[in-house]
Amino acid sequence: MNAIWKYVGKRILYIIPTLIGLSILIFVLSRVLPGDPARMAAGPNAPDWVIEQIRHQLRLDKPIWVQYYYWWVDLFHGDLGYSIYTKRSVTVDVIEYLPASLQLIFLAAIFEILGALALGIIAGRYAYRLPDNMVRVLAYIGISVPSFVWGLLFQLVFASLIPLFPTHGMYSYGTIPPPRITGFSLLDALLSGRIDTFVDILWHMILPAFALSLGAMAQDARIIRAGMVENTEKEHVALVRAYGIPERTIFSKYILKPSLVPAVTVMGMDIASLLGNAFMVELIYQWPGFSRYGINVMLNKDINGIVAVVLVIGIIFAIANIIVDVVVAYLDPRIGRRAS
Amino acid sequence: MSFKDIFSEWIKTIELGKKWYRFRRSPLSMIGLIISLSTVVMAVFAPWIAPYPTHAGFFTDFKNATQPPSWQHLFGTDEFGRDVLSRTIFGFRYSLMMAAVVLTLVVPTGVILGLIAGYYRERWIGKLIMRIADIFIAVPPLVLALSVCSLLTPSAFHAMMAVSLMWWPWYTRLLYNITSSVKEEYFVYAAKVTGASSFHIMFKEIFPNAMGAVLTKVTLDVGWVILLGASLSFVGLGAQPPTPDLGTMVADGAKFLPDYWWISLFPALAISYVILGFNLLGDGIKDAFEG
Amino acid sequence: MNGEPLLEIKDLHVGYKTHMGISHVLNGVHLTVHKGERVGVIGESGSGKTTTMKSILRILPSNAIIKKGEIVYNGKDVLKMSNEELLTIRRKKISMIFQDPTSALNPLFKIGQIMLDIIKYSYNLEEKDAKEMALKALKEAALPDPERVFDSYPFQLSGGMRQRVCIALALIGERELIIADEPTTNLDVTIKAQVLNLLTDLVKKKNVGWIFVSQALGAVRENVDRVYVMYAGNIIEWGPSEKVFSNPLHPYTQKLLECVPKLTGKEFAKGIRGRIPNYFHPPSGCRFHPRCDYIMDNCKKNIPEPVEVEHEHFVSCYLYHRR
Amino acid sequence: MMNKKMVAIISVIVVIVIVIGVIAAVQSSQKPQQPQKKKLIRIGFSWPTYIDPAVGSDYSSSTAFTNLYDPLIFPGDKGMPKPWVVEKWEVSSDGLTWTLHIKKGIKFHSGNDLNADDVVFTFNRLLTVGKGYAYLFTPYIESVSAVDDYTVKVVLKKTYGPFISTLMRVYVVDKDVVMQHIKKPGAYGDYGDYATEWLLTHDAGSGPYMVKEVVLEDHVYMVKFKDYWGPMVKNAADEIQMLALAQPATEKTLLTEKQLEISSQWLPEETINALKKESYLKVATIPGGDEFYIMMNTKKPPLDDVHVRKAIAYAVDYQTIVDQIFPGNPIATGPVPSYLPGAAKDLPRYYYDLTKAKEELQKSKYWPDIKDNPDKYALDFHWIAEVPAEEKVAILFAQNMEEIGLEVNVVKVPWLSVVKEMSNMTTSPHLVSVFVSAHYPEAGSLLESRYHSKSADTWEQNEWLLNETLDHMIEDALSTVNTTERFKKYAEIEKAIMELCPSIFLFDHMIKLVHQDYVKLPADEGIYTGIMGYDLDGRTMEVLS
Repeated sequence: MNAIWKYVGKRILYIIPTLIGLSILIFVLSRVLPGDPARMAAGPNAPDWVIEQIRHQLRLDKPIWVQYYYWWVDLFHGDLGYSIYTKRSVTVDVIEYLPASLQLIFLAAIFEILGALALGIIAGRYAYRLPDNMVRVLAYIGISVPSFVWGLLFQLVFASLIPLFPTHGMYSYGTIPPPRITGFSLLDALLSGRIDTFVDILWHMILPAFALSLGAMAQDARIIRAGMVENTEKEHVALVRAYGIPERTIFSKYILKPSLVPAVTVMGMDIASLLGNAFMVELIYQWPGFSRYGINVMLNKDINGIVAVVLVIGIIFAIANIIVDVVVAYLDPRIGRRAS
Repeated sequence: MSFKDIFSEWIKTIELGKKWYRFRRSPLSMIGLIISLSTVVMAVFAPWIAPYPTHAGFFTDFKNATQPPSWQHLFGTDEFGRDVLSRTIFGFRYSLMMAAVVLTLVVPTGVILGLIAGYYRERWIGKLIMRIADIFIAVPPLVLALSVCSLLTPSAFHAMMAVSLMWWPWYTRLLYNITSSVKEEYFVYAAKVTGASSFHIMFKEIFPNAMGAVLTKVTLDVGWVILLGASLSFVGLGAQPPTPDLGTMVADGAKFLPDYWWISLFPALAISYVILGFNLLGDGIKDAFEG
Repeated sequence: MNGEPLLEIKDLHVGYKTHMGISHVLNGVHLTVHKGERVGVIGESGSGKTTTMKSILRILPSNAIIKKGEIVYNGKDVLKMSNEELLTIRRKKISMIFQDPTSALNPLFKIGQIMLDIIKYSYNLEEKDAKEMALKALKEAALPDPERVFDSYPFQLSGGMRQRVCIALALIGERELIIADEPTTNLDVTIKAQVLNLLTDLVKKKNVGWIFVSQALGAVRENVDRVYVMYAGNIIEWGPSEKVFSNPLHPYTQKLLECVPKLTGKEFAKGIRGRIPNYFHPPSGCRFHPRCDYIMDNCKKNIPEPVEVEHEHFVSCYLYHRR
Repeated sequence: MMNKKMVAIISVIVVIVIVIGVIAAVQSSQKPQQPQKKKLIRIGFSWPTYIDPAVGSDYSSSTAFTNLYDPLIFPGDKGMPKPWVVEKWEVSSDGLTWTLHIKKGIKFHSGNDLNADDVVFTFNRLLTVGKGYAYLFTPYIESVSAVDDYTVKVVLKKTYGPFISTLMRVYVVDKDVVMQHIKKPGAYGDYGDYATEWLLTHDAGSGPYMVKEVVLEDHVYMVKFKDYWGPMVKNAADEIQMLALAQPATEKTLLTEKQLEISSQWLPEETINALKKESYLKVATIPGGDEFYIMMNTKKPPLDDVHVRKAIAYAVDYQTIVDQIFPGNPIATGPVPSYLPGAAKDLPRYYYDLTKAKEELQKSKYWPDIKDNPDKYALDFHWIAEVPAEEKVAILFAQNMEEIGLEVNVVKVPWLSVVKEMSNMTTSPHLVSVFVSAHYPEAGSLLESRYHSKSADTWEQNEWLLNETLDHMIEDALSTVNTTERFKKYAEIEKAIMELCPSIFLFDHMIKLVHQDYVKLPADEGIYTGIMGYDLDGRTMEVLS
């Protein structure tokens, strides 16, 4: 296990300069590309002196490296800058909106993993037979239909034809949100003992999470299936078979485990698609999360907001990838040890 | 050695006949080819295929707005009274154009940078290129593309530029990996010993080994670029109306769900159709090169 | 050698279904092993040796089709056995050592995990006893630190050690027949001899039936009682090892033996013209005829019946029919 | 071992499926809404909404102010000023000093009394922060001071006729509460951040409702203030909820499920038509106090030529716009909405006439050039992304212009980007379609904000007229304290503007709100203020059981 931690440490060390590079990239882009954020911040009717004041407040009157330096200074004080869209510190926004997105992505990831496992295993077990072909068709559809199209389709179906799931927001109307304890509304509902609210939130999450998960699910199901088909013909499977280990055990142990490694590896990419697609899906379902906030700051050219959104997503992505690496290293002992 | 010679040699190394034979035997690949070709045909000949070509431009006919699908308008009409089918056919044009522009910019850039980075893996130039590529890959491509687009004025051109900016590192990475492994092979040593130039080694000895992978990726990427472009325009940061962009059409029509479902549903299916086609085609090419 | 046949393969035809059609690999293979007998199988790579061996345990790849034939073990046809009977054979009677120890050991499991699984299913033992049995087997296979090996992943062991692990696996319990499918081919030259010596010693000591598949003709000559020569899915010559090696009858056997570089000779080993035939459209008649220097009309039409040229030394070739 | 894992995984799946099934069952059994105990009004809105009266100034923010705060002056029917917090006022003979008498007995939500000190503080805060409606006052106000506990003296820099009307945009904040929530350091020195962060999600008002909860980008919940001093209808709502709704489809669902009482302002016509079919839904039409213009940048070729502008004005198919795109809105009669006090009658108008349009175009100095290469003078038409129906106008416009040989590039631009573009003459597009409303109910408000030079760099003017004569006329009119005189001067200005033809006057905007029939709005009976934000007033909206 120690080897794995060393490996993780290495990964983190490698990723830090990348994230710093990312911060420079997006910071420079946000300041260099044409735009007048102060004007946006001031509102439509503000006089010039107000705009100047805001420009000063945003340090836009200073050279860009000075701005970047102060960005770091502020960051060390826990301040990601003033949002011209929400008119408060971006830090507050991140704290407010991020948990909702994480919670949604988490559920989507659960759907994705369970769905991919189920479909992939069925297809692998019955390779080249009807279930396999059905899964293959499903997988191609899953991969080809963009998540926002899924989102709209579900909305169409469930909003009008089968009004089973809500298609908007996080709570039913009139629900008073649970007191903010962790920021994760599901958790908060449980902590404050409001099971009905918990159920209500979960109920609101199902469609967006499902729409979000489908693409990645299809992708992973395919990879698991391919892995199983490939591993079935491996010599090491022939060996355990030759020594009389029953087929069930061979399948669920000696074939499944190696088939999961490539799937988990690809999951890093899948997380990227979840994080990216969350932008459209949260917009469609009006999910009060970080991605919808991201769209809004982008549409309003809120430079500090944009920088924060990109970086926070970069960090989440990095963390997720490291988790994926750890899981892979756990599944495949060769990786962690080779690295050390 | 002229570039033309190198090129013809590349073509030779592909062994088209053999690949085609392998490709042809998979029905899924053939379906992919047919779908992809059909979208290309629709895109190229849109003005002749679309029943109402003028509806792709500045056209309004409010009296015939929001008509459900009928024989006259197979996909119905939108809130402007424009034929959704015609606009969808033109939509392929913009989607494929986007893919073409982006990939034309990105593939050579990414490939050359990847070759250099892989070839000079131990030197600062190789490390620098890969470090920069890592920065662009550190965030899901859609997020960075959205940010860049949002900082510019929304237009199809800016969307293409933003997507291109996000996309080259994937080719750089691909070529870097292939180059790094191929570099150790004997034929590269042999070429080096005989005094071949780095240019020669990169393009004549190493690159042909990556052709299959690059071709596969390009094909699959047609679908992904279209998806990314559609996502950008879905949010409103892509092509501008009245350009019949599929993503914009979906987003605009979404306002009228569920009553006038056809306005967004058909363009949405069209996006899925293109992506499906190029996915199947890409997988087919991959199998042909690997199998 | 006399006695009861332990294993008798009769007229085995096996093919593989691929997207390019069916490849007809085994074309009427037959082979007999008596109790405690050591039998060698030689031939070029790709001649169907591994397919034959895997057929015995019915562990062929999923696209393989057994078209015809019988594999009689102790009087019962393996191919018609119930699942239970087959599992008994696999768990108690026959074991197999694979060609490449690297690919034969699942890289994601520790040696111990694999061994315990096998022992548990075979002998229904408690974890502790099973481990003891495994360690004993590892020790028997001359592995220096059995505890450590038991707790290692395959990638942490050298190639030679991995093959010793496989040998240990094969010798667990009281087996009646051990199949060694080119056990040293994939090992470093320096340790080939060590591993082979270990294996032959153990086989001799335990006095079990042994099928030794190899391209190392010298090793086969020294260590087996009888030898079968295989070419393109056919047994073309078989007989007592000494006779076959000193007096090869089939043109293919002759060529094959010529390939071995002579330590004294100044000339290089000779190759055989041509290559193993395409199994999708194998040559009609004797499958060796396109490469044969003594080709006759009949060779292209029919498969020659075996002829007993000297005592217990058979050959399938029309050259010997004329006599 | 792996088998156990498999079992575990499968059982997790099974459990999840079962849980989902149970939830589904529970949910669907809960479907019938429990009878509403309290009277609730839920209103659809779009974000951003800033409930701080020194920050917000748009439709949704103004609606929140109306309900959370009390203005100094309240608009009565048709927007005529009505005493409110200021119960009476006097003006000095030079028109520069206004004395405002504050009504006694008004209580803030905190329980504090509203007095002159609070009013002075409110003015100072508004002017210092400088956002929101501050722009109405910064050019005019010299000083504000308390004479005694209930008298405030306002000194102006120059005479300003509509001063009393502008006081409808001064929402009194509770000084003590604001001071308690100041965060230091901030942009405003001793006053820290002037509590701008706190007031984004809380209120410090005396209005009939007080903030219960604000979640940015999601909702503003307000509950009735029991001790409200002013008049309220009997069946006023116990709670008003403003909900952020981005999609018409969602609003439609909510309206039909009776989960939303009042729709948002910009429902597409298609959706309104679909909803009209439901018997329990009503459509209230309220004059928005705004007019829809296509503003032409008169400094950008070829629009710097009045003939080109007139040609365009004659080529627009006004009738189709009001029939098909914005049904129910009357074609504009001039530069200000016809019902606004001070709007001139019988102005010469432009109408759809292609022959005339072509004639005018041919008179233009650009004609030969336009004829030969139209793309050289392609016109950029920017429309506001947030108002989808504008796209239809834009495309119809482009189609109309094609008929007279002018090329148009239609560009969809987010609102705040348009604002930014219009702040600079070179980045201002050729054409932009915008709704502009009067800040106080008088023609002068629009005339000043639309055509005075000092508004040239704001979003309310894309024309860049920079016409000194016009500036003088506007200033003169605004400084006229006598109403009749002032209105006469307005009419002159309007006529001059029609001649300059800097804008296309499309229609007087009527807001359409779809609402449940159990909610009664004054607008249903034709009563309206015509002032943005004052027509969804909790004091006058009734919830019938």
